[in-house]
Amino acid sequence: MGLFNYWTVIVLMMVGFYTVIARNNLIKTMIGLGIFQVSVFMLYISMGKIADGTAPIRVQPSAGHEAIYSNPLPHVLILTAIVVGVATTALGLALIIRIREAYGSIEEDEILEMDRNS
Amino acid sequence: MNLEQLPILQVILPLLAAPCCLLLRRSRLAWGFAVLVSCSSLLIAATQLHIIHHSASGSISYEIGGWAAPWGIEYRLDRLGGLVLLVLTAIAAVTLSVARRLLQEEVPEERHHLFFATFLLCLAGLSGIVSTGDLFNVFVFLEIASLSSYVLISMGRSRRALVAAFQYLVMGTIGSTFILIGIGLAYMMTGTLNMADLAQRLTMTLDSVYAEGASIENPALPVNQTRTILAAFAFLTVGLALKLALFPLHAWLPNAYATAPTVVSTFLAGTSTKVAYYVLLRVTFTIFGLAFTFGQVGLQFLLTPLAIMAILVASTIAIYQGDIRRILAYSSVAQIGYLVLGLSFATQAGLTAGIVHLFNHALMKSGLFLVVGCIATRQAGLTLESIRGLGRRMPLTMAAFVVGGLGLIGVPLTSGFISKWLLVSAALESGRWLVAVLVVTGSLLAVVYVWRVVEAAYFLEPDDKTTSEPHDAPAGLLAAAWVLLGATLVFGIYTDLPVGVAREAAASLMGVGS
Amino acid sequence: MILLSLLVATAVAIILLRDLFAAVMLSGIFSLLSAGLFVVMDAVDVAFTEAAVGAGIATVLMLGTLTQTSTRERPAPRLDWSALVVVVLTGTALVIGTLDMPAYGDPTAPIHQHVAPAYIAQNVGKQSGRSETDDDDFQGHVPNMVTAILASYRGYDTLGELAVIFTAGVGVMLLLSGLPPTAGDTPETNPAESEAGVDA
Amino acid sequence: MKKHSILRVVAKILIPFVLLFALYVQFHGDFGPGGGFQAGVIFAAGIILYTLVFGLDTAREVCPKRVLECLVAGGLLLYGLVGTLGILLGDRFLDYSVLADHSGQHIGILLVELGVGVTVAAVVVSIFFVFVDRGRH
Repeated sequence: MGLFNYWTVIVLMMVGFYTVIARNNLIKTMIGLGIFQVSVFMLYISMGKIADGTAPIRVQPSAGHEAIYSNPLPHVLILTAIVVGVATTALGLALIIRIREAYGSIEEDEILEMDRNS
Repeated sequence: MNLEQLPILQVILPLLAAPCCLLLRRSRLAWGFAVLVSCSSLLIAATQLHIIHHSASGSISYEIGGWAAPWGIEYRLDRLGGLVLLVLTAIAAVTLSVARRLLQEEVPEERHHLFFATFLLCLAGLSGIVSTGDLFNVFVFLEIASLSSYVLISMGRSRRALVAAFQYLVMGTIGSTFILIGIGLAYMMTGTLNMADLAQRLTMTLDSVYAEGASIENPALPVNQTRTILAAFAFLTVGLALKLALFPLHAWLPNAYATAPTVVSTFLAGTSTKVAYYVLLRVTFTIFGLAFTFGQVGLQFLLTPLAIMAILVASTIAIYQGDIRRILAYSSVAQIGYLVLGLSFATQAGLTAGIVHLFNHALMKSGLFLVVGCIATRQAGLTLESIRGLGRRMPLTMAAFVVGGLGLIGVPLTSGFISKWLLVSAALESGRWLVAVLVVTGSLLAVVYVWRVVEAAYFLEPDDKTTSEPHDAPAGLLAAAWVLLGATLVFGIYTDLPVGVAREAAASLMGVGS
Repeated sequence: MILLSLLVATAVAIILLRDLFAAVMLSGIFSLLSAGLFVVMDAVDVAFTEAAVGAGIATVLMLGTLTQTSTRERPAPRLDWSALVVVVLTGTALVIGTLDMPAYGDPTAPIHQHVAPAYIAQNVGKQSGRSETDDDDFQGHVPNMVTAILASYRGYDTLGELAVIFTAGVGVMLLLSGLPPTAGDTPETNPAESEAGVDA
Repeated sequence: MKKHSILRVVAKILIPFVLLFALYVQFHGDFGPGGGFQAGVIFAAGIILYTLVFGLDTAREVCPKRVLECLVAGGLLLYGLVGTLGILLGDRFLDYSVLADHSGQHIGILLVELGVGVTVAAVVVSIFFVFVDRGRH
């Protein structure tokens, strides 16, 4: 595999990033943000993987030799990051609902247009 | 319980006070509790700075959970952190003590307790960022601070606040995701998240961080010369620049500060970008080190022009704004330019100037936004037209504004003068006379935008001359604004606290890198 | 490999789709696929969480939002060149960054040498990194190393994480509960919408 | 959905198992995958299912707003309290070794995971309620 795994993850990341900065629709922006973040999680988890390793849950050592565990630390970091990600999504969506109530639109350029005119 | 528990108390006190606020439910109770907590935080911060400043090592460390670093998370505070914490908690305490009065017009009373809970979370997040010595912990507390500031900003009265908060949320999340990528890449090549440990392992050679027998092309290469670390540094810096609102990534800041409730702009204007600047100092000096940041990468060649652009462009934009809050917000973008300029000199004098300016500008800008809050209690409009003749109607309030404005310009006897003077002499000392000239030009631009407000308040006649008898803001509010702005006068004359501490902080930052 | 290409296909489909309802559904599928990928990479806890959060909570909330906004994206956006330049630059920086990385799955990589081995070793009974007391705390009672690190070694991060959740909860309550719609303009409601999603 | 009796019956059978599974994940997190966060989300999913089938008002009766708010705060406070015990008993914040002689870490982990689970479940349910409630107006 070499670095191929990382490169695919980077492609995913950039697809998400593009959606965030190019899209006009607020919900699409949030979806893009989600893809961007999940791909960063993949970057972390990829680095923790050890070839022929197993999940970092201790098993009874069989015949005196210890199993190889994948690195648990990136997993812990990403668990935290996932939670942060969903918290951001929830807040963003709540803001979108309020924006829609106040402006009647969820397209960013229309909203900015209304602000300029008022 | 003894003094060695202080570093953790500094952060968990506001953090755990937040759920208590939620349970208290009553606006007055929650407010009283929040004020109590923020005042204790201020006390803790002052004690900590005192301990650090008089200790031999110049830093204190606290191992959370009893796990030694780098296995556990370590809190590590030095003079710089102590100074930032002091100004952060001072502004929080002053702002919170007048928050209830300011909120009356802006947030319905039955949700004040939620507002105070969010405010305390923001304080906890910002203090956590400053105190921690663990890079991933920075990310977690950065998110607490950011999420709570998105919420706080969206509480503004106009619907624009919602859009501003959403834009800030998107930009801020991009910033923190970049920071997360940067942390990941740095972790990948070093295996550690502790800042001190990271700094040490970055200078080791590749064959000593890999296992024995690994197939590496160039075993003698130091870790910090790999392209992975270069990318890590780039992502961390760009992410922090977004959070810092460094030109040209500042787009979120003016809208956010101009539409947020005045309590919130008062607090955030003095703290959130300052804390981002603090993290930038940590990353560039403590973790990656002087030689890497300014020798190998040459960050100064990027930061110096950006900082100067920030000063000149943002000041010019500020001149053309019609709303006081937008003038102050663009002025903040310009002041961030001064901060970063000090950093980009990579000299002890430049750093000292940056740190002193962090301290002074935090007080000034919070004070000025508080004055805006004072004005807002007496009249609805905050445009230059609507404040005409305000100098006579609210004499003490506008006098406070003038004091703050003079500080922004950098007139002698204000603390703003001290930091500008340090910055200019740092520039001249290292032979950057052009930069020095541009800094002075920036001050002249500040004269223009401050003058426009002063002119409107004192020299232009209001359209209706009906309400001309003096009617200042409520005494408590006014006193709070004068406390912050008076402090800038005091520190303009007695310079020991900010300058003395900053000089030693700068020395230790420079020492780590060399 | 198959998972990765499916992920890329889903992501591209999401940005091309104009129908927001379908896009939200696909983003749920994206989360499920990535959870699968996490299992392949031995991160079972992460996979569990991603499936519950990404495919569950986030999708439910997105659908809840859609019922209150609109399900169609306004057709217009062409290729945004400035955004594309930024994205390509960022991507290039990352790819350059990968060139000096340890290869995927390499057991000799730096992160497997420092800090993490102590976590793994301690969990199987040995001592290291303990600052003062000397009792053997874990004694094999917590075989899931992720839980041990999450709740003990880096328990403070988890407290921070909980505070983030708490912030989001308080924030959403502040934003949405009980208030009448924002003062200012009353929304012009669009009748042709909200046919999809959660039915309360 | 109040008329679909099949849905109601299936949901009534299903929901206890969902909640039970959440408790399993909660208290088994130290042995297998899972822990407070995942358990909280699953528990919340059970309540969300209940809300979808029986309506928001019925669900509000099961989990009143007041109780939810207390739980949201309570979980975080429980975590903080366990941590603070470390300070009060003369050690560091979040040091669980002080909780018991030998299995202090184990007890500490279970307690803080419980705190996580409570807050997460309560926050997710409150957010969902608020979203749905907003949609009805």
